[in-house]
Amino acid sequence: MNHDQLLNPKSLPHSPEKATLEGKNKFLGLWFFLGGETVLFASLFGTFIALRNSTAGGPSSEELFGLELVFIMTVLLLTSSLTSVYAMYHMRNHDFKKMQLWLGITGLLGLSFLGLEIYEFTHYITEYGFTFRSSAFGSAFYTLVGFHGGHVTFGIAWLIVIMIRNARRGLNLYNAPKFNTFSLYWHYIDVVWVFVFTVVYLMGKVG
Amino acid sequence: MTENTNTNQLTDYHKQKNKEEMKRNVISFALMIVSTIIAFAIVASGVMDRIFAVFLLFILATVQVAFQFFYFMHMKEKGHALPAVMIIGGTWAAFLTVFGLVAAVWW
Amino acid sequence: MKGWMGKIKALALMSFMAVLLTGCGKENLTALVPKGYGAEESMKLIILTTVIMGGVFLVVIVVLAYVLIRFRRKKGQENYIPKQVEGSKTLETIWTIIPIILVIIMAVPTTLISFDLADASDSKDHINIDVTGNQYWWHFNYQDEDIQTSQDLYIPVGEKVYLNMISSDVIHSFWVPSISGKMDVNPENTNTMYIEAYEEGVYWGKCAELCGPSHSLMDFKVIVVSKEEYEQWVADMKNYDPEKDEPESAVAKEGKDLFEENNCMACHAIGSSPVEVGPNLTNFGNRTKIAGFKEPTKENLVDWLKDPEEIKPGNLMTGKYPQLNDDEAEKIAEYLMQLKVTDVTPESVNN
Amino acid sequence: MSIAVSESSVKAQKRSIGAVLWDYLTTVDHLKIAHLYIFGGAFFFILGGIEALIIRIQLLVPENDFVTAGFYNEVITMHGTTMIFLAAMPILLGLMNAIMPLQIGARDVAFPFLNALGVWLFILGGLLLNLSWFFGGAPDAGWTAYAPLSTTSPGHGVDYYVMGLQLAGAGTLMSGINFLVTIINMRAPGMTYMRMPLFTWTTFITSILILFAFPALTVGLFLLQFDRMFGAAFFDVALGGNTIIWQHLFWIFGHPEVYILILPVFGAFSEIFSTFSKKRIFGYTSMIFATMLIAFLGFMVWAHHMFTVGMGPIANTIFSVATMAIAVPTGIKIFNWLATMWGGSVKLNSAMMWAIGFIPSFTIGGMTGIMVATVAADYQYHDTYFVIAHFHYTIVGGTVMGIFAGLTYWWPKIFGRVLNETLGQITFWTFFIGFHMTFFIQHFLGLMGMPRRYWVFLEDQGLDTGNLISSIGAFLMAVGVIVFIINAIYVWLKGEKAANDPWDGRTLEWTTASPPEHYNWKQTPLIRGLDCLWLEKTEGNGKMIPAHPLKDIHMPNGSILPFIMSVGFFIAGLGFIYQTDNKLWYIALFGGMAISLLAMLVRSVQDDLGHYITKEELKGEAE
Ligand code: HEA
Ligand code: HEA
Ligand code: HEC
Ligand code: CUA
Ligand SMILES: [Cu+2]
Repeated sequence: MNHDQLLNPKSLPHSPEKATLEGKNKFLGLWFFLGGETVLFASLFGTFIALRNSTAGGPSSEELFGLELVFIMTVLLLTSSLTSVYAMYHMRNHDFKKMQLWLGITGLLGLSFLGLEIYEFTHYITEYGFTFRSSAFGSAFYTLVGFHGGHVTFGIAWLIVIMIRNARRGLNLYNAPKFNTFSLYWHYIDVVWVFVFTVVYLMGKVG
Repeated sequence: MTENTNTNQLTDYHKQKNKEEMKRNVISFALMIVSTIIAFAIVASGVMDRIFAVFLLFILATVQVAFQFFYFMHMKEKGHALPAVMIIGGTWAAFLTVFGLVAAVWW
Repeated sequence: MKGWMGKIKALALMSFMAVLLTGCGKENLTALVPKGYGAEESMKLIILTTVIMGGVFLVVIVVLAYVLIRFRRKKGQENYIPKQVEGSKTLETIWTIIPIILVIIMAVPTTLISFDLADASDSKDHINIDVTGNQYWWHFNYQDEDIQTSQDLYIPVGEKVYLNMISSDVIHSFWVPSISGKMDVNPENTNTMYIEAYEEGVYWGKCAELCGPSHSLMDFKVIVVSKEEYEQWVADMKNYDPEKDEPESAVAKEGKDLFEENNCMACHAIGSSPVEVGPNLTNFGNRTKIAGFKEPTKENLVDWLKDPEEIKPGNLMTGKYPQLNDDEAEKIAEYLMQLKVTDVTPESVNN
Repeated sequence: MSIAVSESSVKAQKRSIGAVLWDYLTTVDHLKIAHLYIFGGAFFFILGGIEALIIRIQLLVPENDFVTAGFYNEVITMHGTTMIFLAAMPILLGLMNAIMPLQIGARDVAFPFLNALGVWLFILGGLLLNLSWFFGGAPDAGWTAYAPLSTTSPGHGVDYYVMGLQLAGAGTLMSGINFLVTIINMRAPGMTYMRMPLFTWTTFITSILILFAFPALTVGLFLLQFDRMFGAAFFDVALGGNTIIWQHLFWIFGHPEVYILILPVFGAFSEIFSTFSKKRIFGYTSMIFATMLIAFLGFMVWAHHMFTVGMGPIANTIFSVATMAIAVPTGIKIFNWLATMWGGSVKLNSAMMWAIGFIPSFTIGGMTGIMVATVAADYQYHDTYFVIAHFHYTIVGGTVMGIFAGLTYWWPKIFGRVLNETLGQITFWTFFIGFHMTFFIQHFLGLMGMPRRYWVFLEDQGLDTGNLISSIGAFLMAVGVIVFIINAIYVWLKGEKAANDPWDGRTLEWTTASPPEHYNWKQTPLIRGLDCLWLEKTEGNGKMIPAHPLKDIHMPNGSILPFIMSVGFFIAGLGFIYQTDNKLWYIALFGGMAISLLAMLVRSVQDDLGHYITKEELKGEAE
């Protein structure tokens, strides 16, 4: 195969994301990366659980958290996971326009999630004076949730880059793996969030 | 770029398959939302006692995550043996980590 | 556990030949000559594992030597092609099973001894001492007796003594090799261990966790005295009233005044006052060492008072008090050296 | 500006230094990256060795004042950190980079760009860490950096530790993923898993360890960084923090790390024993199984470093017994090696001498490992010179000897020269004797009451003779190292070009040129069995059969971006360190980040499709 074939949107196989060696490598590499991320987040979760009652006299999780906001955030992020599945569905059908559309929706959902998270943090800081430095619990909370938020931010930036970059090029064998890896990464962020809302917010409310 | 390129073009057969898969994905999404609602409901209503609630929350989380991995991230499909090993390995290491930080601390 | 001990003792002797050649180290410091319960229990495991390791090593080295002699490529064999053996189920099973057995042999006593050493269920019935690790000195608070001391820990021989240990700053580790293994002294939780000394004597203690520049100088002593002497010591320490105690010599009197003027009291207590920013100096005249490791001579003490940094880098006394001149330092030293509350001293050990 | 630099396949002509430098700065070729790893690692090994000599000079006599107490702590911290993260691991990564693709018949690794990024992150991370010497003091809380000593340590030493390791660690993590994907996806036709050479296998398993162990360190370092630089309270007991969390995170990483150090050299020894005994490895399958078991168990034993922390008897004994279990798979390996030599035709050249010296040395180290694993006895051993002796026996007697063995064995493949045999023997004997002199006596020092990390030991405690002997031994080791360096320079200047297969080898790397072209093979070989070259030697015509006719070879383009990205992170690291002093340093922080992100952006926006080496060019390079 030569370069032209690689960049030609017309000659796509049915699973363009895994048709080339590079695509397969990217796919596998990303999964390995996620394996490592699992340990990374586990370390953060472990730290958080160990410190979640170390409030040093400051506000505790029961006092701080409101479930409504977290529920909305959860739904937003879960939905964005589904929309990125839609995007991949259209990629497999070689429908570039629809793929971009769904990716765009995914990005918007991600952004609104992020917006709510920022709102939530400022709320805690201004209303409760609960900061990163207040207590070990504060440090652990902002670090864990912030790491997740950082992953979301990075994901959105990544998404924007590949969407713009490929807007005129269309789908081809060279960039299909990039979309695919993004979508896997995005699902993974959702997976982490499931544990965040369970461990941090719901367990925090239960006590 | 690679020696063994798969030059199959997209066929109706594939389109049909993609569609069915999408349908399954929507169903799993619905189930995920349901389990999220249950989880929040358990906590918001406060009807359950602590230990049991936490236990249930973790089951719900695990189920949800399984949907993500197996459907959204296609882990159920073949060619995913190694990703599965990675995630299981990672989860095992993760479990040990959390366990170490939480349960094996001495107090 | 006595059974297996007896059988392997003979073998153990052999494996300790090497040690004997260089000596076992300084008596009252070395872990190789246990003088207390914890050290003895650890020693049992050390001997057991050393013997097993000796055996394993012998096997490995004999096989290796045989192979090197027998199968070494000699002149004229350059083109010899050996048989390409894939492996051997039997052999591989053998060298899987034997180590498993050896591991089990080691695991059982390890478990028993570990649980035994961690068993603190009878702590109520014994002496309890609160130990605080500080950069770079040790403080001892005798819970029930209302006695405070620093650097020198007095305990009665043959009795279990519980130590409840916490740190006021970074992590330290409490280790008296001849008497017992070590335990970390953490800032956030109290660790409890017990020690029991078999023989009277003065034992070296060391800090075993890196805690800053003077980590290697954070020594202390455990002074094991007879039960009667211990009771005597407790009584003397308890009855001591710093208010009533006036130094005899005039120089020491001046020293006492200087001690007060220079605000030494802000950090150092004399008597059972709870001040513990610096070592409690109640029975300073009986100390085995100054600042944990210097011979208790007057010159050394003067040196310390004039420039502690020179002696213990990074210590927390440096710069916290007015600079003393020779004369002042001499006087304070005179005063401190005569602070003797009791006749039970390190020297009285074994009398 | 041209960012993509195509690697020309023109035969090595005399090139200007600038051109060579540019070549290395932009290279994505696995062999050149291996060179960078090996030279970088060697540089840091000498640095760490000099630090070791300072330690030993200070401990030559009691109450010595060769260095001050504060400086001593900096020296031991940097010695440990440098040796482990910047010397041993990079050299191992270098060997893996050079040899693993050659052993599986790949043209390069899966992600050449990431590979380059990894090596530059290591080099710049290492430099960052060592900059601390010049700017206000090196880290001084031990290589384990236990909180709260590390969080309260004044100055910027520990900050350098955090940022330096963060960079180097990220690089290592990338390499791990890279090797995994390479081995899974890029094996030559016929190279099934059960035909892979053991060095490749251990590379594979080591990479898994890296993948799962390093993130814990990453998190630990972040927490430390947040506490020190941004006022977080993870380890601040007054605000509810808990210092033991650091210990757990560090050792969840730290214990797998020691197997990251040893498993690759286990692989190298397997190749060496087999080659120089002219026999196939005994128990190939059980070797793989044992390696996996070591890796698996390696994740479940970290708390054996924390027996004296006060975890309680239940946790202590569980971790103790789990640790001892590792004796079993390791024993399998030791005896399999012995059995490999048994009945063979054992050639005692310098590469093999290292391997033979390794067996008793590492066995002692492993056995003292089991001794420190018996928890109630560890109350005595812990934090004494007994532990120092234990791990230098495993690390120097295992990893370092393995590195010398591997370097001697693969030197022809990596650098195109065979090392001088006489000098090699001198290195071995001086180093071997010096090593045992230095460290054997330390077992007794520890039990005689000498804790580790002691700036001075006091007079009249019976520790004088032992320390003196130990220090003399260290200098003997230094002689060995210097002779090795002389050897390397000597053969570089004087040596003849090495043959493709100087050792009568058995595995695939010996079928290509020494050193290979950057595309490794003109035609990918077809693998017909384990020890594939040996197979062809005994059952074929002594050459590999090509898997396909001669055709164009696709290779990745070189790029300066990995270097730029690493420099960006380096600058950002300085910004992190100094923003606590002066807010102006935020410029460096964000500026550095911007450089890296921009480079990343350029990378992802660019179409970088690589280049082809055409059939005609390949034919032109007649053998
Ligand atoms: C290459 C590095 C390396 C390797 C391979 C090992 C291997 C092992 N290590 Fe070691 N270790 C370190 C590097 C290494 N270690 C370092 C750096 C530290 C200190 C860190 C610090 O605090 O700064 C340390 C500290 C350390 C401790 C903590 C001590 C303390 O601080 O108190 C312990 C405790 O269990 C331990 C145990 C072991 C064990 C059981 C093995 C086993 O893997 C060994 C297995 C091998 C054998 C047993 C030999 C061969 C087997 C046979 C011949 C079969 C028959 C044998 C028997 C049945 C016994 N190590
Ligand atoms: C890969 C790991 C590794 C390696 C290879 C070594 C190698 C050596 N180590 Fe070290 N060591 C550690 C890892 C390692 N160490 C760690 C992790 C610690 C714990 C740190 C801590 O407590 O935090 C430690 C601690 C440690 C201590 C204890 C310090 C203390 O607790 O107070 C000692 C003391 O003897 C020591 C000695 C040595 C010696 C003599 C060597 C020798 O083998 C070194 C041999 C090499 C040389 C001697 C270099 C020779 C080269 C030259 C002289 C260059 C000249 C030439 C030119 C300029 C061209 N090491
Ligand atoms: C800031 C508090 C502080 C002040 C003020 C202070 N010291 Fe100290 N002192 C310490 C500390 C802390 C140590 C322990 C040092 C070490 O061993 O690391 C110490 C140790 C000593 C020792 C050795 C104790 C021993 O047990 O061996 C003596 C004697 C001493 N101080 C006397 C004095 C005198 C006299 C003064 C006043 C002139 C004084 N100190 C003022 C804190 C203080
Ligand atoms: Cu206290 Cu070391
Ligand atoms: Cu370990």
